[in-house]
Amino acid sequence: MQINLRHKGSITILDIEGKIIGADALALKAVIDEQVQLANSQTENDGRLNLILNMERIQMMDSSGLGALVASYTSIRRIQGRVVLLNLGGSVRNLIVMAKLMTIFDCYNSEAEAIAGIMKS
Amino acid sequence: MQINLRHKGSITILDIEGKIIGADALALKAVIDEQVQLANSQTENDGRLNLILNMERIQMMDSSGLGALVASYTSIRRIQGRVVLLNLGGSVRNLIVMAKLMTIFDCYNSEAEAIAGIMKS
Amino acid sequence: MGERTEQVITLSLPSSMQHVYLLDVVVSEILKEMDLGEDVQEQINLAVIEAGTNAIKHGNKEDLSKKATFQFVLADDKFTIVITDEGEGFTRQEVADPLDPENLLKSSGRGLFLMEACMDSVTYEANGTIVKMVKYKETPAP
Amino acid sequence: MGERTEQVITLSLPSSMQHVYLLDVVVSEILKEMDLGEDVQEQINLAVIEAGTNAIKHGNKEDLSKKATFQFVLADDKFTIVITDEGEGFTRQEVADPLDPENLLKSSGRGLFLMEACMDSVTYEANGTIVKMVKYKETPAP
Ligand SMILES: Nc1ncnc2c1ncn2[C@@H]1O[C@H](COP(=O)(O)OP(=O)(O)O)[C@@H](O)[C@H]1O
Ligand SMILES: Nc1ncnc2c1ncn2[C@@H]1O[C@H](COP(=O)(O)OP(=O)(O)O)[C@@H](O)[C@H]1O
Repeated sequence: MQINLRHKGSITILDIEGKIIGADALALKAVIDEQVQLANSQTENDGRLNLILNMERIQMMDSSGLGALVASYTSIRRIQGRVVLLNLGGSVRNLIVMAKLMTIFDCYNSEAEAIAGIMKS
Repeated sequence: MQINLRHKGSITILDIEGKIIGADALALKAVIDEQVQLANSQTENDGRLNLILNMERIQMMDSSGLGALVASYTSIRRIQGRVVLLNLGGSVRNLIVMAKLMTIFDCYNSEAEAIAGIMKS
Repeated sequence: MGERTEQVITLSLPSSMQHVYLLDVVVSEILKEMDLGEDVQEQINLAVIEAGTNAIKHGNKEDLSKKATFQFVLADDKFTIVITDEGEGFTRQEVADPLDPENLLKSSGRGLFLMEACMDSVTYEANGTIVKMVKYKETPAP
Repeated sequence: MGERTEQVITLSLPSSMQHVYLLDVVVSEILKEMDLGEDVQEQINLAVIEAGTNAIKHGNKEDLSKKATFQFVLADDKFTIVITDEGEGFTRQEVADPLDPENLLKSSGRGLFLMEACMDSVTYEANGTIVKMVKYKETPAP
Protein backbone atom coordinates (compact mmCIF):
# COMPACT_ATOMS: atom_id res chain seq x y z
CA MET A 1 0.00 0.00 0.00
CA GLN A 2 1.12 3.55 -0.74
CA ILE A 3 -0.55 6.73 0.44
CA ASN A 4 -0.10 10.15 -1.08
CA LEU A 5 -1.35 13.14 0.91
CA ARG A 6 -2.35 16.42 -0.72
CA HIS A 7 -4.45 19.48 0.02
CA LYS A 8 -7.06 21.39 -1.96
CA GLY A 9 -8.06 24.48 0.01
CA SER A 10 -9.40 23.25 3.33
CA ILE A 11 -9.73 19.69 2.06
CA THR A 12 -7.24 16.90 2.66
CA ILE A 13 -7.03 14.22 -0.01
CA LEU A 14 -5.42 10.83 0.45
CA ASP A 15 -4.66 8.93 -2.74
CA ILE A 16 -4.42 5.32 -1.64
CA GLU A 17 -2.75 2.76 -3.89
CA GLY A 18 -2.15 -0.99 -4.03
CA LYS A 19 -3.35 -3.72 -1.72
CA ILE A 20 -4.61 -2.97 1.78
CA ILE A 21 -3.98 -6.25 3.55
CA GLY A 22 -2.20 -7.42 6.67
CA ALA A 23 -0.87 -4.52 8.70
CA ASP A 24 -1.66 -1.92 6.01
CA ALA A 25 -4.97 -1.06 7.66
CA LEU A 26 -3.11 -0.03 10.82
CA ALA A 27 -0.85 2.22 8.77
CA LEU A 28 -3.81 3.76 6.93
CA LYS A 29 -5.61 4.32 10.23
CA ALA A 30 -2.50 5.99 11.68
CA VAL A 31 -2.23 8.40 8.74
CA ILE A 32 -5.89 9.39 9.07
CA ASP A 33 -5.67 9.71 12.88
CA GLU A 34 -2.73 12.05 12.44
CA GLN A 35 -4.81 14.27 10.15
CA VAL A 36 -7.70 14.20 12.64
CA GLN A 37 -5.41 15.35 15.44
CA LEU A 38 -3.72 17.94 13.28
CA ALA A 39 -7.05 19.43 12.22
CA ASN A 40 -8.39 19.31 15.76
CA SER A 41 -5.39 21.20 17.14
CA GLN A 42 -5.80 24.06 14.68
CA THR A 43 -8.23 26.95 14.78
CA GLU A 44 -8.76 27.26 11.04
CA ASN A 45 -11.65 25.29 9.65
CA ASP A 46 -13.05 25.21 13.22
CA GLY A 47 -10.76 22.31 14.03
CA ARG A 48 -12.63 20.07 11.60
CA LEU A 49 -11.11 17.65 9.11
CA ASN A 50 -12.53 17.45 5.60
CA LEU A 51 -11.14 14.29 4.07
CA ILE A 52 -11.43 12.69 0.67
CA LEU A 53 -10.18 9.12 0.37
CA ASN A 54 -9.33 8.49 -3.26
CA MET A 55 -9.77 4.73 -3.61
CA GLU A 56 -9.30 4.58 -7.38
CA ARG A 57 -6.01 2.73 -7.29
CA ILE A 58 -6.79 0.29 -4.50
CA GLN A 59 -6.37 -3.20 -5.95
CA MET A 60 -7.74 -5.09 -2.99
CA MET A 61 -8.87 -4.42 0.55
CA ASP A 62 -9.44 -6.87 3.38
CA SER A 63 -11.71 -6.66 6.43
CA SER A 64 -9.13 -4.74 8.46
CA GLY A 65 -9.05 -2.11 5.73
CA LEU A 66 -12.80 -1.88 5.91
CA GLY A 67 -12.46 -1.63 9.70
CA ALA A 68 -10.00 1.25 9.31
CA LEU A 69 -12.51 3.08 7.08
CA VAL A 70 -15.27 2.65 9.64
CA ALA A 71 -13.04 3.68 12.55
CA SER A 72 -11.90 6.76 10.62
CA TYR A 73 -15.49 7.64 9.82
CA THR A 74 -16.31 7.50 13.54
CA SER A 75 -13.35 9.57 14.71
CA ILE A 76 -13.81 12.20 12.01
CA ARG A 77 -17.51 12.52 12.80
CA ARG A 78 -16.58 12.97 16.46
CA ILE A 79 -14.78 16.22 15.60
CA GLN A 80 -17.64 17.27 13.29
CA GLY A 81 -15.46 16.62 10.27
CA ARG A 82 -16.43 14.99 6.98
CA VAL A 83 -15.02 12.03 5.11
CA VAL A 84 -16.13 10.91 1.64
CA LEU A 85 -14.95 8.18 -0.67
CA LEU A 86 -13.83 8.88 -4.22
CA ASN A 87 -13.73 6.51 -7.22
CA LEU A 88 -14.53 3.16 -5.66
CA GLY A 89 -13.34 0.31 -7.84
CA GLY A 90 -15.47 -2.79 -8.36
CA SER A 91 -13.96 -4.99 -5.68
CA VAL A 92 -13.82 -2.32 -2.96
CA ARG A 93 -17.40 -1.30 -3.77
CA ASN A 94 -18.50 -4.96 -3.51
CA LEU A 95 -16.84 -5.20 -0.12
CA ILE A 96 -18.58 -2.11 1.20
CA VAL A 97 -21.91 -3.30 -0.20
CA MET A 98 -21.49 -6.80 1.30
CA ALA A 99 -20.71 -5.30 4.70
CA LYS A 100 -23.84 -3.09 4.43
CA LEU A 101 -21.78 0.07 4.80
CA MET A 102 -22.95 1.81 1.62
CA THR A 103 -25.39 3.94 3.65
CA ILE A 104 -22.60 5.16 5.94
CA PHE A 105 -20.26 6.48 3.29
CA ASP A 106 -20.87 9.18 0.72
CA CYS A 107 -19.24 8.07 -2.51
CA TYR A 108 -18.34 10.17 -5.55
CA ASN A 109 -16.98 9.47 -8.99
CA SER A 110 -15.02 12.68 -9.54
CA GLU A 111 -12.87 14.86 -7.35
CA ALA A 112 -14.95 17.94 -8.18
CA GLU A 113 -18.15 16.21 -7.06
CA ALA A 114 -16.45 14.94 -3.91
CA ILE A 115 -15.30 18.47 -3.05
CA ALA A 116 -18.75 19.89 -3.76
CA GLY A 117 -20.27 17.13 -1.65
CA ILE A 118 -18.08 17.99 1.32
CA MET A 119 -18.63 21.72 0.95
CA LYS A 120 -22.40 21.72 0.79
CA SER A 121 -22.81 19.72 4.01
CA MET B 1 8.75 -14.16 -20.50
CA GLN B 2 7.40 -12.39 -23.57
CA ILE B 3 8.96 -12.35 -27.02
CA ASN B 4 8.25 -9.83 -29.73
CA LEU B 5 9.43 -10.66 -33.25
CA ARG B 6 10.18 -8.00 -35.83
CA HIS B 7 12.15 -7.59 -39.05
CA LYS B 8 14.55 -4.94 -40.31
CA GLY B 9 15.47 -5.72 -43.91
CA SER B 10 17.03 -9.17 -43.89
CA ILE B 11 17.49 -9.11 -40.13
CA THR B 12 15.18 -10.74 -37.59
CA ILE B 13 15.01 -9.10 -34.17
CA LEU B 14 13.59 -10.74 -31.06
CA ASP B 15 12.79 -8.38 -28.19
CA ILE B 16 12.79 -10.61 -25.13
CA GLU B 17 11.17 -9.43 -21.93
CA GLY B 18 10.77 -10.57 -18.31
CA LYS B 19 12.24 -13.55 -16.54
CA ILE B 20 13.60 -16.52 -18.44
CA ILE B 21 13.23 -19.32 -15.92
CA GLY B 22 11.65 -22.75 -15.78
CA ALA B 23 10.24 -23.79 -19.13
CA ASP B 24 10.77 -20.36 -20.71
CA ALA B 25 14.10 -21.43 -22.20
CA LEU B 26 12.34 -24.18 -24.14
CA ALA B 27 9.87 -21.66 -25.50
CA LEU B 28 12.66 -19.24 -26.47
CA LYS B 29 14.58 -22.07 -28.16
CA ALA B 30 11.46 -23.07 -30.08
CA VAL B 31 10.92 -19.54 -31.39
CA ILE B 32 14.53 -19.31 -32.56
CA ASP B 33 14.47 -22.81 -34.11
CA GLU B 34 11.40 -21.82 -36.07
CA GLN B 35 13.25 -18.81 -37.49
CA VAL B 36 16.24 -20.99 -38.34
CA GLN B 37 14.02 -23.41 -40.27
CA LEU B 38 12.10 -20.62 -41.94
CA ALA B 39 15.31 -18.93 -43.13
CA ASN B 40 16.80 -22.22 -44.23
CA SER B 41 13.78 -23.09 -46.36
CA GLN B 42 13.93 -19.81 -48.27
CA THR B 43 16.18 -18.81 -51.15
CA GLU B 44 16.52 -15.13 -50.22
CA ASN B 45 19.44 -14.32 -47.97
CA ASP B 46 21.01 -17.63 -49.13
CA GLY B 47 18.91 -19.47 -46.57
CA ARG B 48 20.78 -17.79 -43.73
CA LEU B 49 19.28 -16.34 -40.56
CA ASN B 50 20.56 -13.02 -39.27
CA LEU B 51 19.27 -12.68 -35.74
CA ILE B 52 19.49 -9.97 -33.11
CA LEU B 53 18.42 -10.93 -29.60
CA ASN B 54 17.44 -7.76 -27.78
CA MET B 55 18.07 -8.63 -24.13
CA GLU B 56 17.43 -5.14 -22.72
CA ARG B 57 14.26 -6.05 -20.89
CA ILE B 58 15.30 -9.42 -19.54
CA GLN B 59 15.02 -9.21 -15.75
CA MET B 60 16.63 -12.54 -14.98
CA MET B 61 17.87 -15.58 -16.83
CA ASP B 62 18.69 -19.02 -15.49
CA SER B 63 21.08 -21.69 -16.77
CA SER B 64 18.49 -23.14 -19.14
CA GLY B 65 18.13 -19.71 -20.72
CA LEU B 66 21.88 -19.58 -21.14
CA GLY B 67 21.71 -23.09 -22.62
CA ALA B 68 19.07 -21.93 -25.10
CA LEU B 69 21.37 -19.08 -26.19
CA VAL B 70 24.27 -21.46 -26.74
CA ALA B 71 22.12 -24.01 -28.58
CA SER B 72 20.74 -21.25 -30.80
CA TYR B 73 24.23 -20.01 -31.51
CA THR B 74 25.22 -23.51 -32.64
CA SER B 75 22.21 -24.12 -34.84
CA ILE B 76 22.42 -20.68 -36.48
CA ARG B 77 26.13 -21.11 -37.17
CA ARG B 78 25.34 -24.47 -38.77
CA ILE B 79 23.33 -22.69 -41.48
CA GLN B 80 26.02 -20.00 -41.83
CA GLY B 81 23.75 -17.50 -40.12
CA ARG B 82 24.64 -14.88 -37.53
CA VAL B 83 23.32 -14.16 -34.08
CA VAL B 84 24.32 -11.18 -31.94
CA LEU B 85 23.18 -9.95 -28.54
CA LEU B 86 21.87 -6.44 -27.98
CA ASN B 87 21.76 -4.41 -24.76
CA LEU B 88 22.82 -6.92 -22.15
CA GLY B 89 21.69 -5.87 -18.69
CA GLY B 90 23.96 -6.25 -15.70
CA SER B 91 22.69 -9.59 -14.44
CA VAL B 92 22.53 -11.30 -17.85
CA ARG B 93 26.00 -9.99 -18.68
CA ASN B 94 27.31 -11.36 -15.36
CA LEU B 95 25.82 -14.74 -16.17
CA ILE B 96 27.46 -14.85 -19.59
CA VAL B 97 30.78 -13.73 -18.14
CA MET B 98 30.62 -16.30 -15.32
CA ALA B 99 29.90 -19.07 -17.81
CA LYS B 100 32.89 -17.91 -19.93
CA LEU B 101 30.67 -17.36 -22.95
CA MET B 102 31.62 -13.73 -23.60
CA THR B 103 34.02 -14.79 -26.36
CA ILE B 104 31.27 -16.73 -28.16
CA PHE B 105 28.76 -13.92 -28.45
CA ASP B 106 29.11 -10.58 -30.17
CA CYS B 107 27.40 -8.00 -28.01
CA TYR B 108 26.24 -4.50 -28.95
CA ASN B 109 24.74 -1.57 -27.11
CA SER B 110 22.60 -0.12 -29.88
CA GLU B 111 20.44 -1.61 -32.58
CA ALA B 112 22.31 0.31 -35.30
CA GLU B 113 25.65 -1.13 -34.15
CA ALA B 114 24.17 -4.61 -33.92
CA ILE B 115 22.85 -4.35 -37.49
CA ALA B 116 26.17 -3.00 -38.73
CA GLY B 117 27.96 -5.79 -36.87
CA ILE B 118 25.86 -8.46 -38.57
CA MET B 119 26.19 -6.84 -42.01
CA LYS B 120 29.94 -6.46 -42.08
CA SER B 121 30.60 -10.14 -41.29
CA MET C 1 -13.83 -36.92 -10.20
CA GLY C 2 -10.84 -34.77 -10.89
CA GLU C 3 -9.01 -36.45 -8.05
CA ARG C 4 -6.54 -38.02 -10.41
CA THR C 5 -4.90 -34.72 -11.28
CA GLU C 6 -5.10 -33.26 -7.78
CA GLN C 7 -2.05 -31.23 -6.82
CA VAL C 8 -1.20 -30.00 -3.35
CA ILE C 9 0.97 -26.95 -2.71
CA THR C 10 1.87 -26.29 0.91
CA LEU C 11 3.11 -23.07 2.51
CA SER C 12 4.01 -22.76 6.16
CA LEU C 13 4.74 -19.40 7.77
CA PRO C 14 5.98 -18.15 11.14
CA SER C 15 3.16 -16.15 12.71
CA SER C 16 4.05 -12.60 11.80
CA MET C 17 1.61 -10.20 10.14
CA GLN C 18 4.50 -9.24 7.90
CA HIS C 19 4.19 -12.60 6.13
CA VAL C 20 0.63 -11.89 4.99
CA TYR C 21 2.23 -10.23 1.94
CA LEU C 22 4.03 -13.47 1.12
CA LEU C 23 0.77 -15.38 1.51
CA ASP C 24 -0.82 -12.90 -0.86
CA VAL C 25 1.78 -13.35 -3.60
CA VAL C 26 1.52 -17.13 -3.29
CA VAL C 27 -2.27 -17.15 -3.59
CA SER C 28 -2.21 -14.59 -6.40
CA GLU C 29 0.31 -16.65 -8.38
CA ILE C 30 -1.58 -19.94 -7.87
CA LEU C 31 -4.79 -18.22 -8.94
CA LYS C 32 -3.06 -16.81 -12.01
CA GLU C 33 -2.06 -20.34 -13.05
CA MET C 34 -5.68 -21.52 -12.72
CA ASP C 35 -8.53 -21.10 -15.12
CA LEU C 36 -10.78 -18.74 -13.14
CA GLY C 37 -12.54 -15.45 -13.77
CA GLU C 38 -11.13 -12.26 -12.28
CA ASP C 39 -14.00 -11.85 -9.80
CA VAL C 40 -13.57 -15.40 -8.54
CA GLN C 41 -9.82 -14.85 -8.19
CA GLU C 42 -10.45 -11.74 -6.09
CA GLN C 43 -12.93 -13.58 -3.87
CA ILE C 44 -10.59 -16.50 -3.19
CA ASN C 45 -7.64 -14.16 -2.66
CA LEU C 46 -9.60 -12.18 -0.06
CA ALA C 47 -10.88 -15.30 1.74
CA VAL C 48 -7.34 -16.70 2.06
CA ILE C 49 -5.99 -13.38 3.37
CA GLU C 50 -8.78 -13.22 5.95
CA ALA C 51 -8.24 -16.83 7.09
CA GLY C 52 -4.47 -16.35 7.15
CA THR C 53 -4.75 -13.15 9.17
CA ASN C 54 -7.01 -14.95 11.68
CA ALA C 55 -4.63 -17.92 11.99
CA ILE C 56 -1.66 -15.60 12.58
CA LYS C 57 -3.40 -13.03 14.79
CA HIS C 58 -6.17 -14.81 16.70
CA GLY C 59 -4.94 -18.40 16.52
CA ASN C 60 -1.19 -18.11 16.97
CA LYS C 61 -1.30 -14.65 18.57
CA GLU C 62 1.65 -13.55 16.45
CA ASP C 63 3.95 -15.99 18.25
CA LEU C 64 6.82 -16.41 15.76
CA SER C 65 7.50 -19.94 16.98
CA LYS C 66 4.01 -21.03 15.92
CA LYS C 67 3.24 -21.85 12.30
CA ALA C 68 0.30 -20.96 10.13
CA THR C 69 0.05 -23.61 7.43
CA PHE C 70 -1.74 -23.31 4.10
CA GLN C 71 -2.57 -26.26 1.89
CA PHE C 72 -3.71 -25.36 -1.59
CA VAL C 73 -5.41 -28.33 -3.19
CA LEU C 74 -5.88 -27.93 -6.94
CA ALA C 75 -8.37 -30.33 -8.48
CA ASP C 76 -10.15 -30.30 -11.84
CA ASP C 77 -13.50 -29.35 -10.35
CA LYS C 78 -12.60 -27.31 -7.28
CA PHE C 79 -9.97 -25.35 -5.40
CA THR C 80 -9.64 -26.17 -1.70
CA ILE C 81 -7.59 -24.24 0.82
CA VAL C 82 -6.93 -25.68 4.28
CA ILE C 83 -5.58 -23.25 6.88
CA THR C 84 -4.16 -24.65 10.12
CA ASP C 85 -2.96 -22.76 13.17
CA GLU C 86 -1.45 -23.84 16.49
CA GLY C 87 -3.81 -21.83 18.68
CA GLU C 88 -6.65 -22.73 21.01
CA GLY C 89 -9.44 -22.43 18.49
CA PHE C 90 -12.83 -20.75 18.85
CA THR C 91 -16.51 -21.38 18.38
CA ARG C 92 -17.94 -20.01 15.16
CA GLN C 93 -21.45 -19.71 16.61
CA GLU C 94 -20.28 -17.36 19.34
CA VAL C 95 -18.92 -14.77 16.93
CA ALA C 96 -21.23 -11.78 16.52
CA ASP C 97 -22.93 -11.07 13.18
CA PRO C 98 -21.21 -8.05 11.60
CA LEU C 99 -24.39 -7.19 9.66
CA ASP C 100 -26.35 -6.74 12.87
CA PRO C 101 -27.08 -2.98 13.01
CA GLU C 102 -25.44 -2.67 16.43
CA ASN C 103 -22.20 -4.04 14.96
CA LEU C 104 -22.12 -2.03 11.72
CA LEU C 105 -19.83 0.66 13.09
CA LYS C 106 -17.41 -1.73 14.76
CA SER C 107 -13.92 -1.67 13.34
CA SER C 108 -13.51 -5.46 13.33
CA GLY C 109 -15.41 -8.72 13.15
CA ARG C 110 -15.98 -9.00 9.38
CA GLY C 111 -13.34 -11.60 8.46
CA LEU C 112 -15.29 -14.85 8.89
CA PHE C 113 -18.33 -13.26 7.28
CA LEU C 114 -16.31 -12.30 4.20
CA MET C 115 -14.67 -15.74 3.98
CA GLU C 116 -18.08 -17.38 4.00
CA ALA C 117 -19.46 -14.86 1.49
CA CYS C 118 -16.55 -15.34 -0.91
CA MET C 119 -16.20 -19.14 -0.85
CA ASP C 120 -18.71 -21.87 -1.70
CA SER C 121 -18.12 -23.59 1.62
CA VAL C 122 -16.15 -22.87 4.80
CA THR C 123 -15.80 -25.62 7.40
CA TYR C 124 -14.28 -25.22 10.85
CA GLU C 125 -12.58 -28.32 12.20
CA ALA C 126 -10.56 -29.16 15.30
CA ASN C 127 -12.24 -26.39 17.28
CA GLY C 128 -11.62 -23.85 14.51
CA THR C 129 -7.86 -24.36 14.32
CA ILE C 130 -8.40 -25.96 10.92
CA VAL C 131 -10.41 -23.98 8.42
CA LYS C 132 -11.29 -25.65 5.13
CA MET C 133 -12.54 -23.46 2.29
CA VAL C 134 -13.79 -24.67 -1.07
CA LYS C 135 -14.55 -22.90 -4.32
CA TYR C 136 -16.05 -25.00 -7.10
CA LYS C 137 -14.95 -24.25 -10.63
CA GLU C 138 -18.40 -24.61 -12.09
CA THR C 139 -21.69 -25.06 -10.27
CA PRO C 140 -21.23 -28.38 -8.49
CA ALA C 141 -23.46 -31.23 -9.64
CA PRO C 142 -26.66 -31.34 -7.55
CA MET D 1 24.27 -15.75 17.18
CA GLY D 2 21.12 -14.61 15.47
CA GLU D 3 19.52 -17.95 16.21
CA ARG D 4 17.04 -16.41 18.58
CA THR D 5 15.17 -14.58 15.83
CA GLU D 6 15.43 -17.38 13.29
CA GLN D 7 12.31 -17.82 11.16
CA VAL D 8 11.53 -20.74 8.88
CA ILE D 9 9.22 -20.46 5.88
CA THR D 10 8.43 -23.72 4.11
CA LEU D 11 7.07 -24.25 0.60
CA SER D 12 6.32 -27.65 -0.86
CA LEU D 13 5.44 -28.11 -4.53
CA PRO D 14 4.29 -30.95 -6.77
CA SER D 15 7.05 -31.60 -9.30
CA SER D 16 5.92 -29.64 -12.31
CA MET D 17 8.15 -27.13 -14.12
CA GLN D 18 5.09 -24.89 -14.18
CA HIS D 19 5.53 -24.30 -10.44
CA VAL D 20 8.99 -22.78 -10.89
CA TYR D 21 7.18 -19.45 -11.36
CA LEU D 22 5.53 -19.85 -7.96
CA LEU D 23 8.90 -20.65 -6.44
CA ASP D 24 10.25 -17.50 -8.06
CA VAL D 25 7.57 -15.21 -6.61
CA VAL D 26 8.06 -16.73 -3.16
CA VAL D 27 11.83 -16.23 -3.21
CA SER D 28 11.51 -12.75 -4.68
CA GLU D 29 9.03 -11.71 -1.98
CA ILE D 30 11.11 -13.16 0.87
CA LEU D 31 14.18 -11.39 -0.52
CA LYS D 32 12.25 -8.13 -0.77
CA GLU D 33 11.43 -8.36 2.95
CA MET D 34 15.10 -8.85 3.80
CA ASP D 35 17.82 -6.26 4.06
CA LEU D 36 20.01 -7.23 1.10
CA GLY D 37 21.54 -5.46 -1.88
CA GLU D 38 20.01 -5.90 -5.32
CA ASP D 39 22.96 -7.94 -6.62
CA VAL D 40 22.79 -10.31 -3.68
CA GLN D 41 19.04 -10.69 -4.15
CA GLU D 42 19.56 -11.62 -7.80
CA GLN D 43 22.24 -14.16 -6.91
CA ILE D 44 20.10 -15.90 -4.29
CA ASN D 45 17.05 -15.82 -6.55
CA LEU D 46 19.01 -17.49 -9.35
CA ALA D 47 20.54 -20.14 -7.05
CA VAL D 48 17.10 -21.11 -5.70
CA ILE D 49 15.61 -21.35 -9.19
CA GLU D 50 18.51 -23.56 -10.30
CA ALA D 51 18.22 -25.84 -7.27
CA GLY D 52 14.44 -25.97 -7.58
CA THR D 53 14.62 -26.82 -11.28
CA ASN D 54 17.08 -29.62 -10.50
CA ALA D 55 14.89 -31.03 -7.71
CA ILE D 56 11.82 -31.02 -9.97
CA LYS D 57 13.49 -32.15 -13.18
CA HIS D 58 16.46 -34.37 -12.25
CA GLY D 59 15.43 -35.44 -8.75
CA ASN D 60 11.69 -36.01 -9.03
CA LYS D 61 11.67 -36.36 -12.83
CA GLU D 62 8.56 -34.16 -13.02
CA ASP D 63 6.50 -36.82 -11.24
CA LEU D 64 3.54 -34.79 -9.90
CA SER D 65 3.12 -37.14 -6.95
CA LYS D 66 6.63 -36.28 -5.71
CA LYS D 67 7.28 -33.09 -3.78
CA ALA D 68 10.07 -30.58 -4.02
CA THR D 69 10.38 -28.88 -0.64
CA PHE D 70 11.99 -25.54 0.10
CA GLN D 71 12.90 -24.38 3.57
CA PHE D 72 13.84 -20.73 3.82
CA VAL D 73 15.64 -20.07 7.08
CA LEU D 74 15.92 -16.38 7.92
CA ALA D 75 18.47 -15.57 10.59
CA ASP D 76 20.10 -12.29 11.59
CA ASP D 77 23.44 -13.17 10.07
CA LYS D 78 22.56 -15.45 7.18
CA PHE D 79 19.91 -16.75 4.82
CA THR D 80 19.79 -20.53 4.39
CA ILE D 81 17.73 -22.40 1.82
CA VAL D 82 17.33 -26.16 2.06
CA ILE D 83 15.94 -27.92 -1.02
CA THR D 84 14.75 -31.52 -0.71
CA ASP D 85 13.57 -33.85 -3.45
CA GLU D 86 12.26 -37.41 -3.48
CA GLY D 87 14.60 -38.67 -6.19
CA GLU D 88 17.58 -40.99 -6.23
CA GLY D 89 20.25 -38.36 -5.78
CA PHE D 90 23.53 -37.92 -7.63
CA THR D 91 27.22 -37.47 -7.01
CA ARG D 92 28.42 -33.91 -7.31
CA GLN D 93 31.97 -34.96 -8.20
CA GLU D 94 30.79 -36.84 -11.27
CA VAL D 95 29.18 -33.79 -12.86
CA ALA D 96 31.31 -32.31 -15.63
CA ASP D 97 32.81 -28.83 -15.26
CA PRO D 98 30.86 -26.43 -17.52
CA LEU D 99 33.90 -24.14 -17.81
CA ASP D 100 35.98 -26.90 -19.37
CA PRO D 101 36.51 -25.76 -23.01
CA GLU D 102 35.01 -28.96 -24.35
CA ASN D 103 31.78 -28.25 -22.46
CA LEU D 104 31.45 -24.55 -23.28
CA LEU D 105 29.06 -25.10 -26.18
CA LYS D 106 26.87 -27.61 -24.38
CA SER D 107 23.31 -26.46 -23.83
CA SER D 108 23.11 -27.70 -20.24
CA GLY D 109 25.18 -28.48 -17.17
CA ARG D 110 25.60 -24.99 -15.70
CA GLY D 111 23.08 -25.12 -12.84
CA LEU D 112 25.22 -26.47 -10.00
CA PHE D 113 28.09 -24.25 -11.08
CA LEU D 114 25.87 -21.16 -10.89
CA MET D 115 24.43 -22.17 -7.50
CA GLU D 116 27.94 -22.50 -6.11
CA ALA D 117 29.05 -19.24 -7.72
CA CYS D 118 26.07 -17.31 -6.36
CA MET D 119 25.95 -18.62 -2.79
CA ASP D 120 28.57 -18.57 -0.03
CA SER D 121 28.23 -22.30 0.53
CA VAL D 122 26.36 -25.17 -1.11
CA THR D 123 26.29 -28.56 0.63
CA TYR D 124 24.91 -31.78 -0.82
CA GLU D 125 23.44 -34.17 1.73
CA ALA D 126 21.61 -37.49 1.57
CA ASN D 127 23.20 -38.36 -1.75
CA GLY D 128 22.33 -34.96 -3.21
CA THR D 129 18.59 -35.16 -2.52
CA ILE D 130 19.08 -32.45 0.09
CA VAL D 131 20.87 -29.31 -1.04
CA LYS D 132 21.71 -26.70 1.59
CA MET D 133 22.69 -23.24 0.39
CA VAL D 134 23.87 -20.38 2.59
CA LYS D 135 24.38 -16.68 1.96
CA TYR D 136 25.88 -14.65 4.77
CA LYS D 137 24.58 -11.14 5.28
CA GLU D 138 27.99 -9.66 5.90
CA THR D 139 31.39 -11.28 5.51
CA PRO D 140 31.30 -14.09 8.07
CA ALA D 141 33.64 -13.77 11.02
CA PRO D 142 36.96 -15.51 10.27
N1 LIG E 1 -8.10 -19.04 13.80
C1 LIG E 1 -8.72 -18.49 14.86
N2 LIG E 1 -8.34 -18.81 16.12
C2 LIG E 1 -8.94 -18.28 17.20
N3 LIG E 1 -9.95 -17.39 17.12
C3 LIG E 1 -10.39 -17.01 15.91
C4 LIG E 1 -9.81 -17.54 14.73
N4 LIG E 1 -10.46 -17.01 13.67
C5 LIG E 1 -11.39 -16.17 14.19
N5 LIG E 1 -11.36 -16.18 15.54
C6 LIG E 1 -12.26 -15.43 16.46
O1 LIG E 1 -13.35 -14.95 15.72
C7 LIG E 1 -13.45 -13.52 15.84
C8 LIG E 1 -13.99 -12.93 14.56
O2 LIG E 1 -13.04 -13.06 13.53
P1 LIG E 1 -13.20 -12.23 12.21
O3 LIG E 1 -14.61 -12.37 11.75
O4 LIG E 1 -12.15 -12.67 11.27
O5 LIG E 1 -13.01 -10.71 12.64
P2 LIG E 1 -11.73 -9.99 13.28
O6 LIG E 1 -10.54 -10.80 12.88
O7 LIG E 1 -11.78 -8.65 12.70
O8 LIG E 1 -11.96 -10.01 14.76
C9 LIG E 1 -12.07 -13.08 16.19
O9 LIG E 1 -12.07 -11.85 16.88
C10 LIG E 1 -11.58 -14.22 17.07
O10 LIG E 1 -12.03 -14.08 18.37
N1 LIG F 1 18.51 -32.89 -7.35
C1 LIG F 1 19.16 -33.69 -8.25
N2 LIG F 1 18.84 -35.00 -8.34
C2 LIG F 1 19.46 -35.80 -9.24
N3 LIG F 1 20.42 -35.39 -10.08
C3 LIG F 1 20.78 -34.09 -10.04
C4 LIG F 1 20.17 -33.18 -9.13
N4 LIG F 1 20.74 -31.97 -9.32
C5 LIG F 1 21.66 -32.13 -10.30
N5 LIG F 1 21.69 -33.40 -10.74
C6 LIG F 1 22.57 -33.98 -11.80
O1 LIG F 1 23.61 -33.06 -12.06
C7 LIG F 1 23.64 -32.71 -13.43
C8 LIG F 1 24.07 -31.26 -13.60
O2 LIG F 1 23.09 -30.39 -13.11
P1 LIG F 1 23.16 -28.87 -13.46
O3 LIG F 1 24.54 -28.38 -13.24
O4 LIG F 1 22.08 -28.17 -12.69
O5 LIG F 1 22.89 -28.79 -15.01
P2 LIG F 1 21.60 -29.23 -15.86
O6 LIG F 1 20.44 -29.17 -14.92
O7 LIG F 1 21.54 -28.22 -16.95
O8 LIG F 1 21.89 -30.62 -16.35
C9 LIG F 1 22.23 -32.98 -13.93
O9 LIG F 1 22.20 -33.21 -15.32
C10 LIG F 1 21.85 -34.19 -13.11
O10 LIG F 1 22.35 -35.36 -13.70
